[in-house]
Amino acid sequence: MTVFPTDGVTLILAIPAASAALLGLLPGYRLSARLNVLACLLTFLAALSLFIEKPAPGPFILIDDLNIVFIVLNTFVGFTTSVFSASYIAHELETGRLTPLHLRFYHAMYQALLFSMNLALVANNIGLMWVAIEMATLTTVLMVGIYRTHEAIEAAWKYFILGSVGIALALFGTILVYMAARPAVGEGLDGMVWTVLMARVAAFDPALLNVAFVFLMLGYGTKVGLVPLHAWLPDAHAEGPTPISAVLSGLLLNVALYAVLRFKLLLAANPGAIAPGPLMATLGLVSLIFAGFMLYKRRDIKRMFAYSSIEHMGIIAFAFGMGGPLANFAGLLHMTMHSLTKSAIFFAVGHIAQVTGTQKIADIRGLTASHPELGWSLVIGVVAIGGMPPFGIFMSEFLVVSSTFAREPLLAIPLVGGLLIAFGALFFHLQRLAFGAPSARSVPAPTSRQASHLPMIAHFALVLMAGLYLPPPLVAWFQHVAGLLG
Amino acid sequence: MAPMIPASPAFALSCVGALLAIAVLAIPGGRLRDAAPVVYGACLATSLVALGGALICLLAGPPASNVVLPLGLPWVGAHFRIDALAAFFLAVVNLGAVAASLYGIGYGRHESEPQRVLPFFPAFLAGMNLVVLADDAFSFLLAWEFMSLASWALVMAHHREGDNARAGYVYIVMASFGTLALLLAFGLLAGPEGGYAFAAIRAHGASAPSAALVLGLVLLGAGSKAGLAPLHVWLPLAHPAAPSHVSALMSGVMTKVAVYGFIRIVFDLLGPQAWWWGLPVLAAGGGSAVLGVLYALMQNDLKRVLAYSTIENIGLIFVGLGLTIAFEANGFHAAAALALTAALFHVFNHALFKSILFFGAGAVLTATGERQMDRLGGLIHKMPLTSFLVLIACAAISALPPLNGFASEWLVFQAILLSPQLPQWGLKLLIPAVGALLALSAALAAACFVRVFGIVFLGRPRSQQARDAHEVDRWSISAMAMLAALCVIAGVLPGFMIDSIASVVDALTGARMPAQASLQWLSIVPVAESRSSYNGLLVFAFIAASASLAAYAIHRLASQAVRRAPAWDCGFPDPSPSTQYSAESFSQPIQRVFGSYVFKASERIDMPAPGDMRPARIKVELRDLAWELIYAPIAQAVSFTAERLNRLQFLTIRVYLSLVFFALVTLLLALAVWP
Amino acid sequence: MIFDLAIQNAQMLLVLALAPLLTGFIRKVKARLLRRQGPPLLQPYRDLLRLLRKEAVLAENASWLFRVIPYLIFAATWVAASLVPTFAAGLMFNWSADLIAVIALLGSARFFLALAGMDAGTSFGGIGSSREMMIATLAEPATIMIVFTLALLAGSTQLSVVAGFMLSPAVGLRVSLGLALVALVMVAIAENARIPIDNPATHLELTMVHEAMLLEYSGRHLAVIELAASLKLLLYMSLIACVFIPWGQAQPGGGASAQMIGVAAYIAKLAAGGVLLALFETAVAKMRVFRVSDFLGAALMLGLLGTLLLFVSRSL
Amino acid sequence: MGRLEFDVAHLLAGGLVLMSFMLLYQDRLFALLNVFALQAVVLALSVSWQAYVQGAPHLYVTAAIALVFKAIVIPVALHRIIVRLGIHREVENVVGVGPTMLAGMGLVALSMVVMLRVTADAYPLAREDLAFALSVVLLGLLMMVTRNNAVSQIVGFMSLENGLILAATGAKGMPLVVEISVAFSVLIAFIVIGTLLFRIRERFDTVDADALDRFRGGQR
Repeated sequence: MTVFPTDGVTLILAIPAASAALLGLLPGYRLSARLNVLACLLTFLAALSLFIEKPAPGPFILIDDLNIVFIVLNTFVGFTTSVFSASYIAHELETGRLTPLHLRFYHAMYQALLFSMNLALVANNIGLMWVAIEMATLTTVLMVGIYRTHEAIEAAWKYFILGSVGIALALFGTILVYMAARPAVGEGLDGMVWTVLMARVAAFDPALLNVAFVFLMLGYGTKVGLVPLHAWLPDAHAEGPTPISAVLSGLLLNVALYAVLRFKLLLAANPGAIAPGPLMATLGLVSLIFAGFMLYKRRDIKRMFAYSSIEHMGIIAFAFGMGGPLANFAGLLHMTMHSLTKSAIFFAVGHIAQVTGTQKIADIRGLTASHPELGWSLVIGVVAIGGMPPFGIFMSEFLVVSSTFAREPLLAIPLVGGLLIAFGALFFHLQRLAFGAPSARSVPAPTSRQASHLPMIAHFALVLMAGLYLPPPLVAWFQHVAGLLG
Repeated sequence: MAPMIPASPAFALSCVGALLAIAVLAIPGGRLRDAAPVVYGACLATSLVALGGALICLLAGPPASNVVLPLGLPWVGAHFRIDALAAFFLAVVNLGAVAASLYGIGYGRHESEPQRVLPFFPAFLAGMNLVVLADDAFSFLLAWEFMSLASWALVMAHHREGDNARAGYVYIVMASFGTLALLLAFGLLAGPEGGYAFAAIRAHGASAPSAALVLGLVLLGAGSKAGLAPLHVWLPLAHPAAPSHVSALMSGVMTKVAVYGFIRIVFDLLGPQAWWWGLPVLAAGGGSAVLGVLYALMQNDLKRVLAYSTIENIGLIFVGLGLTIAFEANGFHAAAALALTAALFHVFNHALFKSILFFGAGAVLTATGERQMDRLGGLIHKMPLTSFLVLIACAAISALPPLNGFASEWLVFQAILLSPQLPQWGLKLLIPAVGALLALSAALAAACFVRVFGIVFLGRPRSQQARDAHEVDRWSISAMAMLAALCVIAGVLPGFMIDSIASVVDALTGARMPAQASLQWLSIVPVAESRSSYNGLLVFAFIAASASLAAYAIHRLASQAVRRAPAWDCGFPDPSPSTQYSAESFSQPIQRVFGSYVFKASERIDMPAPGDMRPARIKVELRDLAWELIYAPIAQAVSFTAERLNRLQFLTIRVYLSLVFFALVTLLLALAVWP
Repeated sequence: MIFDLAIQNAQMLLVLALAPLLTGFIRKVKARLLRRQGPPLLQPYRDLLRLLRKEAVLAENASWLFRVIPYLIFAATWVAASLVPTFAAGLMFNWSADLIAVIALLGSARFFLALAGMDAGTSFGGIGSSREMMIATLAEPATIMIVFTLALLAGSTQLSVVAGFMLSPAVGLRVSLGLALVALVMVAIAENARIPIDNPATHLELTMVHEAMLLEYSGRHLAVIELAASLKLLLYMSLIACVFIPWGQAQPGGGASAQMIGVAAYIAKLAAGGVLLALFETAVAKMRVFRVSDFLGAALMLGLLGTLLLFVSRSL
Repeated sequence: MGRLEFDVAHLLAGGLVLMSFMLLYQDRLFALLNVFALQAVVLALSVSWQAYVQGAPHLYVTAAIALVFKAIVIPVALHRIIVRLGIHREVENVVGVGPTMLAGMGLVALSMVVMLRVTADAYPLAREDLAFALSVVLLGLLMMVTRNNAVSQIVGFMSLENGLILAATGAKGMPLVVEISVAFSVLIAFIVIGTLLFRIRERFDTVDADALDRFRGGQR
């Protein structure tokens, strides 16, 4: 057993780490933007190679069926977002919102963020995972505040403080897991290694595990953005650069959710521990309904979609909380679809904010008339995120709702209510944004606009395909993982 | 995969595929100059082919094969099947599609932003076809929601006009509500293991309480799409907002797809019915029939009148379905067959005449740019063909013999007359009341369409636009003429229609009405000749003969001199067209009679004192009780909650931290008290 | 077969011939009740002939529909009238339409008459059409309810069968039937624009309903419409007679003598009905238009009550 | 483990909880900082004791960090910030001291109850330690929630973190403890620097972003 398996895993960690250092040193944003894209592409390819050759688990690194889905999704969205970010950031530079120095910092941080997320995903050690997630939080804090406007700083500060508390709680949970494991596993490194923990969890002290899960659920749940721990999320999405919003919504939330899922697995395998499902389902339901209501009064378009992310994280948490093969499958599918869709929406929203020069919903009108491509992209995005066919989220919501109703009819009613409330809110805003007479304000579109639509189109195409046809290998994979999740 | 004979699901699916391909091609092509005729022409051809296939299925018996595509839910696959029921509804859908496409070839030229219509029109057609074809819950709901989505896009096509955005919003939310209700219903039907294929659901069956729950959910889901009161609020907003040929499809066909959904789930998937299921269906149907037409009478917007009238007709159809449930649950299969035949016949009929009426409204809109009835008038002189065809549709929808509307309504009444044999008291009391409601709604419908035709086409023009009107193009006329001819044929020879529906009815109720085609003189006999019979052909012949005989005799034997003179008007002629009765004044007596109950109508009259030169004014306020009692409170509650919760967006970090803190303490407390 | 056809044709011609006479008879009786001399019995025929010979004056705005409608109204009413058994039951074409269809045929006539009222684009025509349709919205359901009552009793909506059932001893004395009779009379009064709903003799603009729709008609058109109106009155009387006092009707298969008896009985019934109507009309005053809804609402309620009673009593 | 080791560890952990209560009791910022420094010293003692007992020399690093960084550097830095930014020198309570103390008692009781369910057989010190650590964590959070000024909230957070370190060192043989304590020190340093940079005088929410620009020399 080597300490670090070679090949794919090393690459998906080394490439971002190295390029973070390199990009931090390089001046000139064009080159660094391209390098950024290239590095992300290479990382994505490396992640794909994991399908072919799966390294054996080591004390720090683990690639199993659960996290490989996350890793590939993570690197893919990281890559497409970097393509989007290249044109987005160029425009920000033109309008003078960012300086070249900021950009150098931005690109380095972008890679650092990818690195820490990948690390969190591949970590076979709960301590290492905690460290990686803390790192990811810190890098995103820095990026959220990059515009240095009053609101941006405030958002970053809020994120930082709430995140720190969340991290502290998660650490306490981690320590408790170790404490619970020690009598069964013994002292030292083994007490924090997933594979070992999973193998022997049945002998752990259930009471300690319960307390640990409460802390982990709340600690990592803060990162997932579950209500009532969500407060940082809307502001951080709204005030940071849009590529970061896309990454936050599409990836970081997933990574935190991944951590929660891991610990859920642990608890599920211990016969004496409480079932973690009801807690997750409750938090998910509360998040869904709360976010649904919050969507109505939003004035900022990015903040609105941030609340939509909370809503969907709620659905996913609910699905995993319900458990069972159908709901778990739906949860995985929903998570994947939400990542793709939400990041695509943020791509569209980023350009919309650039061409209209505002993020205020009240100032954006009639996009399908003034900017047909962006307007219809937004329509497609909202239609997809609202759970309408033929997009993938429809399938996952179909499975979640129908399987819940067959098992727990009383839970399905608030679920459906929440879905409807959120749907109503999204379309309430969409209709004003996309239809009607266009607002007068409009600035010229960014120069390199054409290229930047590609990531969005790619995401929508994937989501559309998933809504109609899921490739059998993917299905088998999801089903296997759903079975693992219990 | 089944061979590609025209009567197989694979054939129908390839038609759907062709429609989708047209939709995709229309996205880039929609901006081209002559795109509209090409797109509508392609839709017309495809729908014709699909219609042919559906008719073969219906008349020659449905194919046994079904198609499973590796799409949709991976472990279920996308199942498609055509049985008799599906074949009938496919025929209705594609007949409407043929007419709308034909109409669109002409009407589409006047579209200001064709790129907002052309891609969605074929997609909408494809969605409706798919709903009917689907044989598993996922495909069904996917197609259902896709249909809603495409029609929403069409409703939003004229997004800059007044209230259309609101219409689209209410529509999409209600559509989503309906889909979620159906989703829950399917969740119950499929069970926790997720047997989503219809075959599995049939085999699985549902327990009594959950079956009742499913019925309720289906009434909500399919009922909201069909426009049953009080779930109808979106319909009169959304249907008029779309371009007219789309309105025709939405009103004439999409509501029927909803009826199909109801029949499919309740009669096919749900297993044996309980007698009391008939009660809510009958009540909803009867209520919708009367409310719909009363609202229609109060409207001034031509297309909105038609949309409300759709609610009435849907009510009639649901009464038929409710009767079917009541009979079927009690084992009166023949009576059930009669009621179901009546309902399905009306499905077909309403698709015909409502399409003509919306086409006519579209023609009027093209010719004058006006939808407000009070700005129209006298169009019969400028648009003779249109007005003649619309007159036929008006007569048909008013259930006048010998047209088709009467034939189906007559069958419903015959079914009602069979109901005293039902043993349950609830039904005994409800059904006559529903019969009275239906009779009331039929009479009100006649009033409504006298009003429509009289105000819009007769009298003197009330505006310059109406004065400058002109006849519309040949395509539009031919679409209306085709449907009008069908109205007459179906009314004169109802026996053929009943016979072709018989296989559908047989499959669902296990009985059929007596075969009608072999009867003497082509009359129709629901149960037995001594009970009742009706012969559309003879009535038609009698009327035609006696009218022409009288006309001939008088013109031959008496005078045929004609002189034109100013209207006499009892000695008070007034040249101003505004002295004519307006749409509102026409309906005022009826509003006085029914309005205070149904609309909480209030009239405020401002009558100046003698000598005062101010004009007298009357202001009538009507309130939509469904909106006020159900929707407005919900909207207010949501808004109120959102407003209250929104304060949580503007708290200090400390308060957010305390949220975390309380969550932690609560969970720890829960752990501490956990047994 | 030929005999049946002859009977059918005889009935059609008979109703056509008798209709103006009935109108004239009622006028005469009314005049006598008011101590007036009154017009001669045959005056309606003379009016019709005079109108037929005159030229027709059309309003400038009148459309083709305006000229077609009189014949449509006449045809629909005539067909309806010929479907109601008058002196003989079981007519040849009776089965081609039942009672519901007869009602609907009259509905057609009204539909087109109301359209005609609106065609010229005058204010009074609109008033007439609007009020007529309002009255119809209440009268028609009431009629349907009466039909339900009869059909439930007789197990058929075919008039011949209903009449046959009424002759049979199975009827007995039933509350429902009484209610139906009262309702049917009320409806008939309303439908035929008689006092207290409408006054066929007035042209006072604010009170008229039926006449308002005819204001623009003249010459042969007016004649045809007047004839149709007379036919309608005759039809309702025949209907009441056929359903509630079917005695004396010739039964199918009855010979020529039975037919003669039937005709005599029929004319006697019509005369009695005419006298009763005239008596009623002279005894009451016309009501305001908006009271009509109460009047007809009562008819509707009676009809519904009759049906409900039957539905309920069926199982007892 | 002998009786003495257990008693000393117990005493020191209890001392930490006591210090947390004292933190809650303070109404002057400077006094608060002094008490916090005292808590850090107790923590350092506790950690060293654990290092000694467990025979884990690397824990002395953690103890040293606690002593140098938390007992000296941070209090001094915060002291200076208070002076430099002219911060109001009283602790602003949202909830009065009395109720806070009562709530604190409740929290300690809660942590005892929660931890009592843990099976006692394995390692009694761990269980007691955990109960105390949980108390310190909850009390720190309580302080963050009930105190209004930024400095006292920072102090609350740091005392929360002291609880974490206590738990981590109490968990015998736990890897990465030193790294975690370093990481947390970095985090706290960030917070303190942030407070200075954004001129957060009174509340966490009153960010003064212009100050940041002035600090960076106004470049834009």
